[in-house]
Amino acid sequence: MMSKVVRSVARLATPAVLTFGLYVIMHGHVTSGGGFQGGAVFASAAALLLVAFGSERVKEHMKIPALTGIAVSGAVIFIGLGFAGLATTFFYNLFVGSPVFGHVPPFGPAHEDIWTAGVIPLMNIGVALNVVAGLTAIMVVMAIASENKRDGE
Amino acid sequence: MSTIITNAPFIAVAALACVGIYIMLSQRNLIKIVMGITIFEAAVNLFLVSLGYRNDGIAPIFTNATGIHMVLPVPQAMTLTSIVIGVATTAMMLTLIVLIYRHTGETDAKKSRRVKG
Amino acid sequence: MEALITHSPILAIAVPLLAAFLTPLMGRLGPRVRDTFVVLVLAVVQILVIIVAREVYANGIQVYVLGAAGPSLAIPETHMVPVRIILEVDGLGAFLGIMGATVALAGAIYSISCMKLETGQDRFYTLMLLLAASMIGIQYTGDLFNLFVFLEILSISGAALAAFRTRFVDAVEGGFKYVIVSTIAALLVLISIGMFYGQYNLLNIAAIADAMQYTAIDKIALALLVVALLTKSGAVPSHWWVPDTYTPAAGGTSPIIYAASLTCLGALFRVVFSLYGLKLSLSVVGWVVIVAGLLSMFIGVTMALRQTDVKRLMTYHAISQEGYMLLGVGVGLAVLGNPQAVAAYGREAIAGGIFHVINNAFFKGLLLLTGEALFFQLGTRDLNKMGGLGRNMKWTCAFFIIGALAISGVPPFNGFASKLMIYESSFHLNPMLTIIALVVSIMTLASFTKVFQAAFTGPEQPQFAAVSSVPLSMKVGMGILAAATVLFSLFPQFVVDTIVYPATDALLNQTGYINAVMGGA
Amino acid sequence: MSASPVLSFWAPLMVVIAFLIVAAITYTYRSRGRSSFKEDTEQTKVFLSGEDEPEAGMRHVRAHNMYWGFFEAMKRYYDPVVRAHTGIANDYLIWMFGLAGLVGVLLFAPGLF
Amino acid sequence: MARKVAIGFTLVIVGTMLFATALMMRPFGEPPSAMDDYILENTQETTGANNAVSAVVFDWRGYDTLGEATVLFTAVTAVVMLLRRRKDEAPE
Repeated sequence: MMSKVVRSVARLATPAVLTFGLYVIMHGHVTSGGGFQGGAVFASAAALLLVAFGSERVKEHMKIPALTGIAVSGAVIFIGLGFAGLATTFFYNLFVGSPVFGHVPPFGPAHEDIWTAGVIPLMNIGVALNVVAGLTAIMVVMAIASENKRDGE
Repeated sequence: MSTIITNAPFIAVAALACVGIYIMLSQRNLIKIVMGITIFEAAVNLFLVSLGYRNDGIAPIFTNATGIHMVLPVPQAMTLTSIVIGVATTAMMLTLIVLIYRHTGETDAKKSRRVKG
Repeated sequence: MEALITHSPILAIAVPLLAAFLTPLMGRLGPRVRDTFVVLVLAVVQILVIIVAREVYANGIQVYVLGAAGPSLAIPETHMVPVRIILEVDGLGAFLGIMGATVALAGAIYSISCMKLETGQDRFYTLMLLLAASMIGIQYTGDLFNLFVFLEILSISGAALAAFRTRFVDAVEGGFKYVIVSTIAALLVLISIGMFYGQYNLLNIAAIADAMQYTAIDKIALALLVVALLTKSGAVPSHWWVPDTYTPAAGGTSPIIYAASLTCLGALFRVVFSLYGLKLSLSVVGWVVIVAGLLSMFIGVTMALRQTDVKRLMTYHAISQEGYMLLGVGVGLAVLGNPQAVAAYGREAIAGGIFHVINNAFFKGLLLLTGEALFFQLGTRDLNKMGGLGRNMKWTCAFFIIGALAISGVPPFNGFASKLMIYESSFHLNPMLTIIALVVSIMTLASFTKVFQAAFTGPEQPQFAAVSSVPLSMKVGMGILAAATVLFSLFPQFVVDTIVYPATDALLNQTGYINAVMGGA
Repeated sequence: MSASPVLSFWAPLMVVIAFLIVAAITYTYRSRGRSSFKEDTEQTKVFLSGEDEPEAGMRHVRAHNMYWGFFEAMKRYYDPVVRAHTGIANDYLIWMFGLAGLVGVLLFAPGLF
Repeated sequence: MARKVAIGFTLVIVGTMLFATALMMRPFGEPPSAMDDYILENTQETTGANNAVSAVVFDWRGYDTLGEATVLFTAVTAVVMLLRRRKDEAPE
């Protein structure tokens, strides 16, 4: 548990960090970014909370089984989209030209259009879930582990 | 001489790799070994991403792009993969160091050793 | 059915991956559901691997292009290089896929009873499935960067499985050494991938092999690749992590981790034969591999003789047997440039080495499982404390005898068949090689006599009077590997003709490997 | 596919059959042994010059006693090899990079000299 | 002492190899680009994505990314498994 200043800043900063992370995830196929980068930004909010409030309080809200469930669902979404293309080949981009994210821009510089890229935005979401939950789980588990050691001595 | 100037990024990569190798060969502290590995990994990532640079190229994103002379996208994707893998292995190594420390109370490679021969 | 055969290479990798993601959820339904699920998935993988192998042996190299409009569109129409990731299964890949799937199935069945009392089993089985998937992934891939990615999955899951029983300090230490060594090995592979990419702008193995100039940078990349993969496969002089890691590996995982290191040996063969092929400085690389093989054989077996930890002794034999494979393939590699020598003995040497890989995965895996069974029942691996266990652990004793006779090359077991091929062919290159190999074989028998004498014979020890036979699933797990060993022993001719020589010819036929992707250009 | 030259004469089934025949002969020979032999009597006791038989735990040749002479004779080989197995993580990496350097030098050696 | 000599030799040889590679590589900024030009030209038509890097990550080489996500998943599973609370440990 850090001082009150740190806690207040963390309270203020967390929503901004989460919003930015969400933006990076959702615009991964249009501007620079993507599921991994956005997921890392998202998970950094968890790191901020861990530092500011200590693992005692954070681990009550971030339970490992729940995080595992989120990571599993993200990975399953990702590999499921791979399996969905199996009618042609594994990982075939089957949504190009379809109503869902199906716009196909012509070659050359383009305007910002979020309804493009087929399965890529969906895969971004799956990967982001995997990364967010995974990195948060690693941080929480390691925080708990180091805290136990301190008690033991 | 001109190669040294034109290939300066690659030379930097080699120097960084040598630093990483030296640290992991000479330091006995387990955490420092992991640091050496991380530096070596950083050198490899730098190497990969510098392979894709084209003179005066822009980022390979067509949205609001100013031209179509772009740097190569595949090295960037490979570097992304390699960074995430680096995070995973580092987490794994640090976890095992935590466990070694719990058992032996040591983070020295020689003093925490329990099996040999 | 047609679609199943077409997609079987990717399904053999993707199905265990999906199952691994689902295993933590299955664990919430209860241990019984989860165990059944894992064994069923591995059985499905076994079937898929056999489908792939049948197709490869019937119709030649299978190519599967991921994400393309059709599974065989290796090269885009307007372009002369492959862009997407390509799975390329040749004889060797199919062969080692069968090996990995069989050992993983046996290890998983064995673990059901062996791990019953441990915590964290959900994640244990997840990692086991990931390890199995990564083994098959490494063998089937035709893309260098993809090989690196799967090598990392293999390293992390292998290290975690080795360190699973965190209450023992040697387990944690073994896991740490494994993850350090394999991370560095993977980074060396990644550097050489960068070197290829910087020169040819390619990542596909067949395409790089086609464009290969064997420049100075290619030589450096070769050195890094050979060392990284030799280390991962546990050959002297960077074998140090092998005993530390395999010895504490929990339950049925030690044979799987061993099969994983044999998979890395397969990747080494892929790099040397399919990527470089005849452009290599053959005599140098051939003799490097031969010398590494001889050192592995000799140092491995002499270090094994003096061990008193039963599993550690067996892991040193893993190094020693690795030497036989390297010797066989090295002899073939050294004469690869000379077609007469290849026809006279080189092909047979490589076939002997490859046959020894699969034989060894089975009988060495069996021995590691019997060592684990002793540990499971007695709570110790120290041979000095054992004695008279043949009375109480009859099944384990029988399986141990099968494995020990097979590994020592006693006729009529399969170890003899593959060693005979290696002796016969290495004799043509240099008789000294054969003599050393024979001496090592004798010392192997001597050290297993030591284990047999110390653990199973002698009067019954009072402290182990209550020891009973192992549970059923452990017997089944060992039985699968023992049955495979006995089958391979009784019909070596059939095995060699159906799966070993196709794998050898796939290695020797670099042009075929390239043309399968590049379309005979 | 040409036939494999070595294994064409290697028939494990023959070895198994030969083993079974020898086992049958041995068994019949054994069953013709002395029928007056009785288990669990004085006859089965080991005669150790009149000494008492040691305890079960002491009667067994332990693993560390085996091949003692071999290790003594090979001491000059074993000492450095065992000492090289230090078990320290750094040393593993030194060997690995050293091997990389060695293989690299060997690959360039034909051109260097 | 022998250790320091070994480290020195190793560093010199491996360092020479790395620096030699750095000097022998193609000049920085002029890479060969057969594969990447194809990707840049066809990304928008084939995958519909304007971000070529995202297209490479999720479409052209999507299978690698599956492996990458799997590596992360493996590491998470491994870390949580290794730092689990053991049965014999006293509860808090």
